[in-house]
Amino acid sequence: MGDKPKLAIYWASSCGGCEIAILAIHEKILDVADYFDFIFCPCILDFKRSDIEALEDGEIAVTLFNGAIRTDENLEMAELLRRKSQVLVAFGSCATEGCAPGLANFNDREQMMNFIYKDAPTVVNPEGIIPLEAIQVAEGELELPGFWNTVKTLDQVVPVEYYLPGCPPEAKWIEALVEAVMAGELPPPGTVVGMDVTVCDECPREREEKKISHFYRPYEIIPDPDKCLLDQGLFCAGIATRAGCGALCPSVNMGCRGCYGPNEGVIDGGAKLISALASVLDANSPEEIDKILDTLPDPAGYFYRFGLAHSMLHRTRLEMENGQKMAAQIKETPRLDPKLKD
Amino acid sequence: MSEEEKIGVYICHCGHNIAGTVDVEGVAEWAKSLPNVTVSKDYKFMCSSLGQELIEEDIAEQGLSRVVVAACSPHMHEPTFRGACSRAGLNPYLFEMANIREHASWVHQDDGEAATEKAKSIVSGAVSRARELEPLEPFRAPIDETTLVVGGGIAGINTALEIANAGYKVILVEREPSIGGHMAQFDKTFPTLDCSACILTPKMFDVGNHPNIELMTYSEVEQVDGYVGNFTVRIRKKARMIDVDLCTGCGDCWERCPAKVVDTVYEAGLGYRTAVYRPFPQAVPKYPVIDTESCIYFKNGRCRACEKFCPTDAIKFDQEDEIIVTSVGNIVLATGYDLFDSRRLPQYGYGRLANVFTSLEFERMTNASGPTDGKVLLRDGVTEPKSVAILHCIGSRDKNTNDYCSAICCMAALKFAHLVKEKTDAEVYNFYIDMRTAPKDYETFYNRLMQEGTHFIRGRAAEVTDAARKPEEVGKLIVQAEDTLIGKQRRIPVDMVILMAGMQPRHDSQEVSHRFGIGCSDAGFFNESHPKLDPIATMNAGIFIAGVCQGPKDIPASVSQGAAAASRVLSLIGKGEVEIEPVRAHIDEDRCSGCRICNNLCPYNAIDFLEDLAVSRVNPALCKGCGTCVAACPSQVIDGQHYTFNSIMSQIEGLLWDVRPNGEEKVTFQKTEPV
Amino acid sequence: MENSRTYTYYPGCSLQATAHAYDESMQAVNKQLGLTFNEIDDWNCCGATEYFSVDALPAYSLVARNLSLAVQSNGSQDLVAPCSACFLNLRKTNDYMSKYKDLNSQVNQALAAGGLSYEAGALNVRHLLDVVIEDVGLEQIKTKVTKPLSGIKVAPYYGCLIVRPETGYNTEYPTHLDELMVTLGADVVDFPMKTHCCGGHMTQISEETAYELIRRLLQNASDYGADAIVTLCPMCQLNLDAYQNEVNRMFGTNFHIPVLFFTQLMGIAFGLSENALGLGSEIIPAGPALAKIGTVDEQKTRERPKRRDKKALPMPSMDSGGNE
Amino acid sequence: MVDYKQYHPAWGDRSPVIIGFLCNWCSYRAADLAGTSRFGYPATLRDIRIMCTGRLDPTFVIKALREGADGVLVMGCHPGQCHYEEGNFKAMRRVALLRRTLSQLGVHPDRVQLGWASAAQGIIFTETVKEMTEKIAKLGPLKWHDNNHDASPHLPPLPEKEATHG
Repeated sequence: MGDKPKLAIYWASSCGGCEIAILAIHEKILDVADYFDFIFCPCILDFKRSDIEALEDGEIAVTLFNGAIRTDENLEMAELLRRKSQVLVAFGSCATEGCAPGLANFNDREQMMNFIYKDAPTVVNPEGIIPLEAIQVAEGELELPGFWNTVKTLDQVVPVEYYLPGCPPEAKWIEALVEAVMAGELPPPGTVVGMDVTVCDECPREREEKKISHFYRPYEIIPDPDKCLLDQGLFCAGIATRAGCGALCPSVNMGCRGCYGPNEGVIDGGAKLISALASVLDANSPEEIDKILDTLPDPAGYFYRFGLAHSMLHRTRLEMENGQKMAAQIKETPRLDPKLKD
Repeated sequence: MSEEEKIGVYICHCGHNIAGTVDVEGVAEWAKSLPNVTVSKDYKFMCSSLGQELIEEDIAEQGLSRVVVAACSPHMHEPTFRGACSRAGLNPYLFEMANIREHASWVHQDDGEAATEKAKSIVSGAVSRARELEPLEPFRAPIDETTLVVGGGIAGINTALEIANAGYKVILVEREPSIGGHMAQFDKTFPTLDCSACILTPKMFDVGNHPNIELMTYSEVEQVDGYVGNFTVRIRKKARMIDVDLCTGCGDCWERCPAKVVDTVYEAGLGYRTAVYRPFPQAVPKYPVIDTESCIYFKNGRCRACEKFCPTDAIKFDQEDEIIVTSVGNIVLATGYDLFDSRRLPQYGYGRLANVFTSLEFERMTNASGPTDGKVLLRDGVTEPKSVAILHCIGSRDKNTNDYCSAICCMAALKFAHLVKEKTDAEVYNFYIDMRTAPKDYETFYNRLMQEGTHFIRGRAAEVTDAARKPEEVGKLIVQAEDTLIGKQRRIPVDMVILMAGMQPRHDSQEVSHRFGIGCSDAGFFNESHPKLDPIATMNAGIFIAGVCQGPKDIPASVSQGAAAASRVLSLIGKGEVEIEPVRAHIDEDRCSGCRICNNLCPYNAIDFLEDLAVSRVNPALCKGCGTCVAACPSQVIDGQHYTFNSIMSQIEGLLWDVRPNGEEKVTFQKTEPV
Repeated sequence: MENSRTYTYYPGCSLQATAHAYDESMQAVNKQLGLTFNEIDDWNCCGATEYFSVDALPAYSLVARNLSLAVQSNGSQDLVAPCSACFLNLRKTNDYMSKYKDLNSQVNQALAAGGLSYEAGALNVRHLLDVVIEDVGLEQIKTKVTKPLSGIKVAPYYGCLIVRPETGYNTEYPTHLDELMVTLGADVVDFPMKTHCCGGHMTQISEETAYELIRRLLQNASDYGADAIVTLCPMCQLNLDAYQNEVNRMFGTNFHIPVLFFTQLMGIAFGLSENALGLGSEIIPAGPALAKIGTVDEQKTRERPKRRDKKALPMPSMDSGGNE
Repeated sequence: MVDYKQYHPAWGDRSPVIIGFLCNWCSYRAADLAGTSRFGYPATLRDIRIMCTGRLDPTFVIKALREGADGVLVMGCHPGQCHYEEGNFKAMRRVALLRRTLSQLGVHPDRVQLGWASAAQGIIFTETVKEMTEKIAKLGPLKWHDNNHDASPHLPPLPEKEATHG
């Protein structure tokens, strides 16, 4: 047992879905167990952090790290596992691009704490208690890991060898990665495990020349099952999303949400969605354009649903703009006032 | 690879133009610190032969792989320095120009420090961009020797004759049944008072009989595809309802035709024509057309008088439009102008007050073959006016209509004043804002008119009214104007008013400019490539403009421009092939996912969707390099040559050299292979 | 009403005094057209025609106060004024405050003293005639006509104020009132002096000047055979009506041309009672002119359609786009 | 040098930085004409020549804002007069959607503006730059990198008074 390469799986700020996705490689898991010494996975194994600290640097062959980085603990674990691992894989959307936790970057810490612990309609908290990083109680001082204002991705805090996107990643790509490691045929560092085309490549729907005159919400129309959803006015991020999932969402009549992130070569997937979708609007005056864009509420939410933390702007602005807290202002007026003309 | 580039930076003083404001030595010294810069110099005049040699020497001796010249606008000297690079063996597309004159020294003359800082940013941006440039080769294509000339007015006629006389084929397309244009409507031309028909008719005849000219009248160009040297045009030949092979132009048909209508085109609304008609006796070609809208047979199925009387059975009521698709190498647009519609200024009474005429109506009136046989008469067709007012600038130099000067009206007004004097005893009053008589011999004509006793009143007329205030005004048209030379309001009662209506772009000039892929000014005149140095070419290579479609001008100017357009065409034909700028889009088909976002965006239909491969492809011959598809491609697999994603991203970084966050990692992408 | 429209309303002082007939007829017509006007609370003088020349800033501020109050009333963004002078002043102030930053800030400073402010361009200032023609529309108006005005010849008189600043109508020779009158069935005569000066307040300063201006207008209307002049401005109506006899005395003329508001003629065409339209309060009685409504113009029927004189040159067509 | 502190104290000694994207045929030539005519304007604009505003990739705008620009000005030919017929309409649509998106991220929409100037309108070009500079000056510096540095893990603890346990 001792001679086998060591494998670690860690979850930072994540939902646990990535661990389940690993099980979806079915019987291949047995080969993995044969080949690797499975030393760390807080979700299923009772190994402690001290066990990892006790290892030599670089003693772990591969660490599959899922989850975003948003607390001091996440960072410590990322740095620790980086030090101890030869290969660190950003596993799943949270670790590669921020994913749902990254949406917290539309707010700041204070707003989030207030909403989650005080203002959410489902919360009863008349004393207004919110968690603190340190508190003195009768038994002594209690500490919680520091909670960040901004969610980061794994590669924004430590160097990463490979990326395996998806929320969660598809089994075939997990297999491909594991097999590559087992076969000792590692791709060059920086590689994203997946395809470099977009979801459209895998999507069987029939596409036509694009022209959008209205965006529909999914509940507003019953889409033709054979035609491109975007052609029918349904938002679909497939045009700017890395293929690899087999066009899962479009095949069940839902527009792609973009969990695989932008494809190879694209720096900011949201910007590309803006460019592509705006280009094909069927409007030639500011008024007509506004009319169509009014049918697409929350554009930033659509375009940066998975990638906000890894996008170029990374988060909403924290600083004051004209003496007002911008984030708060945005919350009240989610859309640009259509009267503001160029 | 960009890490190994050797960049040479040259800062031009441009005499005092740049160096007077920007610290050019300082910028050159500072530029040495930029990454990859191996040479950085300043020089008095980079565009001089010595300046260019400096670059050539450094390329040879220092092995420069990129060159940046910080000087004037690339629209001025980019070709110059590309040439220098080329001579030294460096691909000309590895040259980048930094515009520190028009965009820095000249606009920040009051603040040398700010201008110098800005110049640094511009240079830094250019260096960063240069690092990412890639060598390109221009496309070469052979030139089709046939030329299309659109418009058979004097400009188009002259263009066609110049090219045809040089031995090359011309297709001349004219919308009306005859060539001749506005000039054919005039009687005399200023300032020489030459008979317009006498000088135009021979040229029209030459066009009609030239072995190298294929004349298509009553025809319009419907579609244009392709690029310089290789255009494909689709021409609609409207049905004349006349078999021109049989017709002899004898005139039996129009003499017998019972349908009379007001001729709003050739006679400018002042005379009549029949439903089957030849616009005027000297028309080329001589064949008539049937105007199906006013023809009694086409309206209610009876008549056919023309058919009965035609000696050669040339009338063909069932003739249909003909579509001709042909290829041409160059196109000259000489589509002319529309007259400003004077009814848009109701205060001058045109259409309300019988004896208010437009300038074109008056042209027809004074024409010996016109509706009054050349007599100057009031609308009743009998009375000779005793006094005539000529109002300048109707629909010109007026922000409510057209703010530009129509250039010819002052001279035409002088000509009219002379003709009125010549033909009647009337007093003539010219109401003008400024007299504009610049070209050769025009001022002499103005002086002559002053001696002839024409009254000149400096002031734009406010209104023309029949509301009399005094007994002597009763029954007259009263022109009210402020005489700005004496500072008084004046009311001049006259019998006849002539409105010098301005020149307007053709009503469909926007549409036509789109069809031919050229630009249009705010007003609707076609945009030239350069207002000073290239007023003949357009932004679309191989398409030239001549005559008033480019801007108001008189006959000699139109003739000159037509000849100039012909010489441009001939020099291209003589060269035999064209070089096309390699600024083009290219789709990486291996990575294209076929989402079809780009398909509809190309104004030139250069993007085809290949159904079998489910990918899109750019036809490089049709692509003009605008980059719209490049920016729109959601998966960034379309590359815009010379304006690549990396080159622009890099230029942004360079421009922001002083405000970029320190130590922040550069955002780049590496192409990596999937597992 | 099938198409009820609501507007913010600035009446101006005339409509409560000399032009009460305009007010009454407007109310009556509005009911027919489904127009609801909500008057601004506590409005003040518009500055009339002189104040702007006396002291510009207080004049603009005076008007801007009305604009500010109009915004506060929280109604329609369309502010309607039936009086041309009010319309011009309100519109000009709105327009200039948008165009000229300095004026905007100075006026707002002045307003701030009264705890008010106005965001330039927040309102769209419109004349009653524009609302009637653009919003209700000639087609809709046509359906309301029960008593066409055939037989009466009217000269449409716009005055100088209504077409400024640029309103989209032809400034020099507007025709929208002409079109309205044609819709009502009236015989509209060409009236070349339709935008010339009515004399304004000159009647109080120099009778000689004012009466000459009024005379020209009456002469021109009479030359064109008008039975009545129709107008849309209280000042124009007052000058032409109230001073007509003075003009006759001064120049020895004998004009008897009634001057009516367009709303009065609309009311008549809609079949409303003369009382409801304020008729009878005019100085030159409209009775004889109005009596022509419904009669047939004898001269017109007697005239056979003229054959075209063989020698005469054709007149330009007035259909749009006919010339080229 | 202009003192921009009068518009917003945060400028300190620096001036606003605006990245311009000018189309080759109209607005770049308008800028050239402004130069030839010596029409002065604030030295805040650093421009990039692209063939057509249709080449404007929103990535460039975001990149400029992220890398320290305080605003981005996109200028093309007037609508209907694009050298490539309709590239400027694409820019108009992209900028509209981009502004909406950026405003959700706390970037004031005035920081990204679209303008038109024909090759003959040097004066319109300079007026546009002046107006934009004034707007940006009033908004203050964007300094986007400060925003990202804020993601530093070592934050001060939340204020004690917010709540007490148990």
